[in-house]
Amino acid sequence: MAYNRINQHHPIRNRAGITQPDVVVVLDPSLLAIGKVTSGLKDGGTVVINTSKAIEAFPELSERWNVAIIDATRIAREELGVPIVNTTMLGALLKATGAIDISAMTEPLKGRFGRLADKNIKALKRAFEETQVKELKTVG
Amino acid sequence: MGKRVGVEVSIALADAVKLADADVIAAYPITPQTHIVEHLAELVAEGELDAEYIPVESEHSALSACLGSAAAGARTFTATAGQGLELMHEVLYVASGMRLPIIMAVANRALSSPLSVWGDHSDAMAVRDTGWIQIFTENGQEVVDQIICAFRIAEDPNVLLPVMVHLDGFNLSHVIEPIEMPTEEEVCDFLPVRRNPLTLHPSKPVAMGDFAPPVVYTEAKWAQEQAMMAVKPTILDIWDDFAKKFGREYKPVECYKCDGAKNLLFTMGSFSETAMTAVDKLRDAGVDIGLIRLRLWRPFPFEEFRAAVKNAETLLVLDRCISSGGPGGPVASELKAALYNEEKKPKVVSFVGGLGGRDITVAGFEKIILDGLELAAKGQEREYEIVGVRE
Amino acid sequence: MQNLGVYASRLVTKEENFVPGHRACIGCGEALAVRLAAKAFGKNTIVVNATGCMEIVASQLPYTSWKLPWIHTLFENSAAVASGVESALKVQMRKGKIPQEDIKTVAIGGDGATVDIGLQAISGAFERGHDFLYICFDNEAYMNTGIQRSSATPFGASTTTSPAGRAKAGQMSWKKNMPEIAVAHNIPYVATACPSYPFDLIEKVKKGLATKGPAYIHVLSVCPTGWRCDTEISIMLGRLATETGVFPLYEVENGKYKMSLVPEKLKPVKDYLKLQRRFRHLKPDAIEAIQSRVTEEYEKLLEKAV
Amino acid sequence: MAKSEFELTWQDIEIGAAVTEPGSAAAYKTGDWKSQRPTYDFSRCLKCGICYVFCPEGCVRQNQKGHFEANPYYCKGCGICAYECPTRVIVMREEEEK
Repeated sequence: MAYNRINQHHPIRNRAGITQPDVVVVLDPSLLAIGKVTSGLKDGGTVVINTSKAIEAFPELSERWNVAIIDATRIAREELGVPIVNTTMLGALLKATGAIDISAMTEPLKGRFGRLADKNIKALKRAFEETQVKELKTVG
Repeated sequence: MGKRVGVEVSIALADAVKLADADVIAAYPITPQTHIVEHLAELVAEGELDAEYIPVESEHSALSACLGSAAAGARTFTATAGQGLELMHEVLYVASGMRLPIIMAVANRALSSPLSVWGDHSDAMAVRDTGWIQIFTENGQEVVDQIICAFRIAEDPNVLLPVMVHLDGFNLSHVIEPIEMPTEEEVCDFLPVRRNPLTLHPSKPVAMGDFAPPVVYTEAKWAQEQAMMAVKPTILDIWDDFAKKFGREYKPVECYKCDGAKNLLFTMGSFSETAMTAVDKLRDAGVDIGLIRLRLWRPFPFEEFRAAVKNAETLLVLDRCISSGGPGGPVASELKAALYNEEKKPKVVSFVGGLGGRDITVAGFEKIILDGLELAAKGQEREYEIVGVRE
Repeated sequence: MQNLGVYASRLVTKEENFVPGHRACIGCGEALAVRLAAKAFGKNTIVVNATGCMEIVASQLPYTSWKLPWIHTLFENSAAVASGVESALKVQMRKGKIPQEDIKTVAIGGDGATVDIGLQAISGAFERGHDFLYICFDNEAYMNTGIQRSSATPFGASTTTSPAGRAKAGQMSWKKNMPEIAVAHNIPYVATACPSYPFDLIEKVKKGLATKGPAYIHVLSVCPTGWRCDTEISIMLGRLATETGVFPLYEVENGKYKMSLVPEKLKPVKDYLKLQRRFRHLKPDAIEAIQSRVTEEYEKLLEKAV
Repeated sequence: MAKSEFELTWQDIEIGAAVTEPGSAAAYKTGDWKSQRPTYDFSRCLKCGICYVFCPEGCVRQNQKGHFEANPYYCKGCGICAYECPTRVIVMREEEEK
């Protein structure tokens, strides 16, 4: 489990683990069957899932939260040659939340991956495009 | 001025060691220090840092190799955590006694048994009397800045003592956060080349590490202690110069919303930032509370600490370490000792929490503060309160 | 070898790097061994000394017996400290921080510092391939603290922690074979030496210094105090250790064994034992057991040296 | 060494308690440890220097005539030189009471 906090207005000072997230990103689809991945997820929050299933397969989730799905494993295999989904899921997260402009990712990915950057940037962009989002119907 | 980039604190720390142009790094891998030394090994392997990386067979040998390296005049770095720091224990006293300016990063970790790789301050507190200058950090930027300052402090001709920079394991070491890395030119300008009054070299043979019979041991230790007691002005000067060059200020004791506060919470390390959030919330709710944090743990900044608490009525102290069978938290007992002879002093309430990587959330800090104020009013029944234990 | 040639003094440098005024016991074979080794070191050597007899006798504040750059830190870490010294010299020369010159690093320690508490640090330094020489001055027990047994104490020797009593005849384990442990690290140079053969010792030290990479020399150092023998026979007893096969002199260069001295016929071990009161309690069967072990080990060594 | 360990103040201690005078222990007299002292009959001396080589103290020096002699300031009286001397030049005698 890893935590991430984003804030463009104030320095982030809270270093405690996150118990009530706005967004949950599920990299490993088998976790859905094992634990309650949405535990503590705020009402109206978003859950982003790596899955080969259709978005309709998660009716219980979409009743309470925004749901985004992406077959990140397939994209990672096709673009990177390995089933490592971190960059791909990042693309899905950006699509689902709009937290950061996707164009801002190019430089950091170059810095992180060097000669492998182009492949990762492609995986990120594909994931961004292929992510399906089912937004929570606001009541009324 | 360098760019502000998102980077793991351990990686940034290693990059700071590279900026300082360390000559010798001797280290043994231990969680949660590993990313620091892995990245240093990588920098050396890639030729980006011209240094000798000595992959020793234990922490005891890591610091021993540092003794030899520093004695032979090289700029020397090591990093460790928890059990590793304990295995170095006897070597720590030698480094300070021989006045060898070694820099060590400690990714603070709990001590076995039971085994725990996660963070607390048991390792740091066990080595508090080893004669090292010790600095605590609260975020990644401070880690980078203090590593660079540490080289300059240690090697200053008026100091010549080893320096430990503490960063909380995982809570700090493994967090990716925005950090502004100084440039090579800036660090070069700030950190002069190490000059050594005495080193091991045939051009001027010296004997280092004589034994001292009772008639001279006290003189030798007092000479060392005089050096330690005299370092604070140098540290303040170096931090001032750092602020001038890099725009970030550091003080031995740092205050957050303390002005006019009658009640103060005291923390060290990365928990301080979470505690600030709790202080913000309670202040908004009308609770009289401020936060003070200790950056310079050794030498202990008595004047600054006493000045910071002189108008306070209550001082709530959070320790991340148990002093077994003793007064609960080692920091709290030191603070009490520092205040004992003061005419006007706050009531001290001691808490121990955050052991072995146990989180304390913002709500957890709010509870500590509110419980602490209540205990201060009615009196603490035991030596200290344990935070968040299941009963 | 056995009879020193006449004019022996001309064969060694008069330069003393380990000066008189040290506080070693009367007749100390180890002080002699260090004195001779220090002659071989020359001026361009840094000495790292483990805690022990030779450290204590030569370094009481504010004095030093050493004319060379010298450092003592702890008991078990001299090989690690030497790793740091060697690395610091190398990197500082490479970076132009100190002048480029040939400076040797030597670590020295007693048998306790070498075969017991410091073994791990030595193994690590050998494995990493530092360019240094480690010399063990082996007086076969913790003499500095009052004759307690180490794993280099020979079978049957009575020490204060392996005392000879009604139930036990002194040390009940066989001396750890440290030179073989060094050889097992595949380091380029390993040798045994004894100050009773001073030119051999000096030559081996010089060879060890000249070796690129780790070198190890194990020096038997007679200790009249701990071995309970007369002080004047200190040198003779070292010779006897070799002549009986108890302590054979040999070198292992890049894995190749070479005997430094092969007596025509080994003298009986009891000739060596009877001069030392640490063995005086031994019954004939124990002496016989020691003799057969010595013969067996010596033959194994001769086979390797072929 | 200007001051002995009994006179040193903490200000006299070098950085890290280092000793900056190489070989300063030569000031320390070990000669009064001895209960026997070497005596010489140089008529038999070959000037071979074996006694010089084997002296654990390193206190044997060649005199103006080329004979080797122990310096009584350091000699602890172990008797090694007498035992090893090939021509029995040296005889150990009890140190006389002063």
